[in-house]
Amino acid sequence: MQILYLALALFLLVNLGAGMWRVLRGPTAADRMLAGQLFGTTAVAVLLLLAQTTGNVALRDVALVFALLAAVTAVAFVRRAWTEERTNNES
Amino acid sequence: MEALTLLHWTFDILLGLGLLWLGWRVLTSPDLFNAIVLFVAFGLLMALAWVRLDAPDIALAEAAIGAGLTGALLLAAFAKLRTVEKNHDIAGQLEKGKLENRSFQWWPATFLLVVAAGLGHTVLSLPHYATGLSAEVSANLKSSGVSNPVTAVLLNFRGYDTLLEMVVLLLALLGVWSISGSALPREAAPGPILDTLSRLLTPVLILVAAYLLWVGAHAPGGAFQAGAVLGAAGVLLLLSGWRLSSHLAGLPLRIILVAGPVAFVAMAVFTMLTGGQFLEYPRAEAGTLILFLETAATLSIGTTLAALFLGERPKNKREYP
Amino acid sequence: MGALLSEISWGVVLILLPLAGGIACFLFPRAAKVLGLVSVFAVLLSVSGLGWNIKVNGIYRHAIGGWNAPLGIDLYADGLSLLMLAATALVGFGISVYSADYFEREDAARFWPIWLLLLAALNALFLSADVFNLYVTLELMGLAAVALAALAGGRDALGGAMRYLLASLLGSLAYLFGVALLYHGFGSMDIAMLAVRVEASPAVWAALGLMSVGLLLKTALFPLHFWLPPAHASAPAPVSALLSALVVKGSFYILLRLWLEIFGPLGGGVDTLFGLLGTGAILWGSLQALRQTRLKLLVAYSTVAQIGYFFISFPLAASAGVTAWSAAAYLVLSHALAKAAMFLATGNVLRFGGHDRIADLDRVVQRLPLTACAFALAGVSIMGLPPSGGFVGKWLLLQAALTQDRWDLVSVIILGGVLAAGYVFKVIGHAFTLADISHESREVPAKMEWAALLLAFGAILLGFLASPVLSLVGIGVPFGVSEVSP
Amino acid sequence: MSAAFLFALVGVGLFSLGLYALIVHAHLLRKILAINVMGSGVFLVLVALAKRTGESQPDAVPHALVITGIVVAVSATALALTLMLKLTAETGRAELPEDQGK
Repeated sequence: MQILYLALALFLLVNLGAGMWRVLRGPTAADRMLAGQLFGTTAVAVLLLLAQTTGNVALRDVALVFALLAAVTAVAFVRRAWTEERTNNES
Repeated sequence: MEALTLLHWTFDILLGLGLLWLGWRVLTSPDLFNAIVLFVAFGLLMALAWVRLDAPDIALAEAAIGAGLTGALLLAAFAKLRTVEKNHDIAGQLEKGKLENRSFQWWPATFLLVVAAGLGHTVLSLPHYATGLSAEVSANLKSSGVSNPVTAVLLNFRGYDTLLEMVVLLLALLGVWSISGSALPREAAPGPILDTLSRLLTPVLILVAAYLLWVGAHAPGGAFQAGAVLGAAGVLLLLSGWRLSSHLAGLPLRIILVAGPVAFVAMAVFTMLTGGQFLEYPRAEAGTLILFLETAATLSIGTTLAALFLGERPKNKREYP
Repeated sequence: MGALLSEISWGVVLILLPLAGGIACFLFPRAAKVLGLVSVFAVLLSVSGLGWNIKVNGIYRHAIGGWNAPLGIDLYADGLSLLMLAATALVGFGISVYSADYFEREDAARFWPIWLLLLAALNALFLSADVFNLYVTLELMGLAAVALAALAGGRDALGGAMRYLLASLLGSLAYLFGVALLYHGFGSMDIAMLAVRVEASPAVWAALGLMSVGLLLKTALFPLHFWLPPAHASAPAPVSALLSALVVKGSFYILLRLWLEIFGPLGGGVDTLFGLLGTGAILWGSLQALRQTRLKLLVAYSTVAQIGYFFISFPLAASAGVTAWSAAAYLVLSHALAKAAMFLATGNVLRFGGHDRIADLDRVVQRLPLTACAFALAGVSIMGLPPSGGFVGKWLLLQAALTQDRWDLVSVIILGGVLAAGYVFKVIGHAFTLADISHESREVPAKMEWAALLLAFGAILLGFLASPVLSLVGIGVPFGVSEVSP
Repeated sequence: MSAAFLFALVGVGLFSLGLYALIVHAHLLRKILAINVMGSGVFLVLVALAKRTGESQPDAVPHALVITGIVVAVSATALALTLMLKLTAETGRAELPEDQGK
């Protein structure tokens, strides 16, 4: 079972590379930010799997904080950087 | 068992390479906004690395501060930078950020390769087994008042560092307020989605902060992590256009901002008046006293981080500035 | 009375008092000036308390939290720490009196809390015996100094502060890397324990390199001084005085302490390098000072040059340890007093005439006699003329160099003095003459003139106090040998 | 070689990368990012090497130090960003002004 969880975690880690590609490609800031969010979600999954393999339940708390803070960064993006970009493009 | 070890190694190596690669991309990405998003992702990978190094306490702090709040700070600064540049009618700055990266500079690169090689050699020359202070920590853990060793170090064995560290936060805020002056006008009201989100998420964040504060005594968590999550709640509120009402923005706000250091100073005076050393808690009440200190610290840290995010000193008409 | 004095743990008071004062200033901005002055004065008294403590009981050690090192953090003070604390309190008090009139309502509310927290950071730094705790105090000191340097606002001050912040953060990180290597190599962060445990190994050498570079950057030793002139020259006068007189000494003190306890005994040619850089600093800084057309920049470059003298002690300490280190301590102390006086005098000139162009100084001697006198007296100490603190320091340095036949260093020390005379007289000369442009004069409060003058007097007075001061520094044998010969 | 040394080496790499970027780039936001990456590198070295206890439980002291360090880093970053913004508003450039008097 442990092997399976760890292998899954590894698979998701590799997946992060795919997300990275989108962050780098863009083309718009929103694409990059969304890819960044995907990154966060995947990391949450990796954490939960690691919590399972190591038996360290505290990692679930880490995953929880991850998920919550990702939402806050997303809001920061929408309220700060993105609105700016929109007005930039319109002008 | 063999396969498991292999998997562990593959995971660690991939993670390590990922960190280096992301670090490199953060610093060389042609687009500044891109660099910031990559930095947030870098923070997430760092948090995974802390988990792999059996440091869940740091992973919590990193997830909340390193990836979360620093990311929000950078995004806000980026947005303001653009406004500033637009006002100055110089569009070139962000473009300039793109150009400079094309030039790879040989001298610094060679110099730093030498530095890296030297430091790498040094690290590898360290003994392969070293217990550090882990024996001392576990021997004294019982009398520290908490059972999470990291909290024991932060709040008891090296509580003095923690006191000074809260002063660092306060000083950063004093500097920010002193440099940036008073607050901007109220932000535009959020749309219905953000409004609902912040209504839902803020209580959850506060609840999680309280949980982390309480759990820190015996499991990963504690004042800093709780404070950071509380700060995130504040950031969310600020982003949804909420501002502290002006009669609270003066002395009441300042009292909360200094609650942590003041609690420590009060504790120091108390412990010394009762015949102990500086910050030597009576053994029997150590757990309670630590929780008290941590609560004050959490409030201060959370408020200070949110205030740092806002950047400007909240307006208060009755007082200057 | 004596019993009470030695009962109280003055080291802890020295940290908590300015901390509480700073917080109080932050909470009650209208009362900031009064609260600040009272706190600084109380710190001055507490230093005497600690001095009494140390004189009676010897070395001061306080195990914070009742845990002893290596698990906990110890406070530690010997004669050297006491000297630094006393210099900080004395100079800090003078600058505070000056600042009380210098900063008006709003600026006062910004200045006082940051300055008191800086004072707490400096005291904590001089009392620390733990390398990581020193890192935290370094960061505290750096952030406070940057915030103060930015107070004036405007392009120059903000640019200077930004450069200062980046240099400061880089320095702290390099230092922290060194701490990591020391801890993981030798399992402790307590300086005394590390001193016992270290042995020549890659970890020690790398730590020496990283910590030295980090601290030299913060101390602004040539050629890592690039951030100092813009930051020190564009800050408000009392802040420039604080930065040049005290903050730079904080990181130098750490370097000196680490060298004396941990790295020095290992030897290894680094002291020669420090000596070379010190020579470079004296020559380069003095020549730059001579070239400046603005008074504040001249004084700032003079700091770059004077820092060089501190580092001349390192190569001389190998065989004339006590004399060389006493010289360094004396130079640090007298530079703190003299340079604070100089910057404050410059501030008076600036306020009086609205500019600090040296060529256009219009009969300052007649119109601001106290300020001109302060500048001249401080100049005497900077040049190293008798009878002044600077003279004693340089004389000790010369003695150490002569006993080892280091004629190269002898000539550098003398040449530096001549160059210093050059830039000091350049200013004094212009202060006597009638300038082409006569300037609008604005009144300078008497307290601001007297504060500068008294600090300058202090620098001169040090010339007469050589033996008591040196015997004080010898308490706890910080330099490794018990007897100190003036 | 163990995970401790692996991550410690990654930390050395990040420290050096950050230092390179700090020297080479002129844009202040990049310099601030570089300082943060350097900091992460140092923290990684501190914590990775704490794993060498030979037991399942690593040395807790460096963990506490790094938590302190992370808070110091975010404070410094906030101050640096504010300074950068103010400086840019003043000069129109998010770069350090040319040296004066040098």
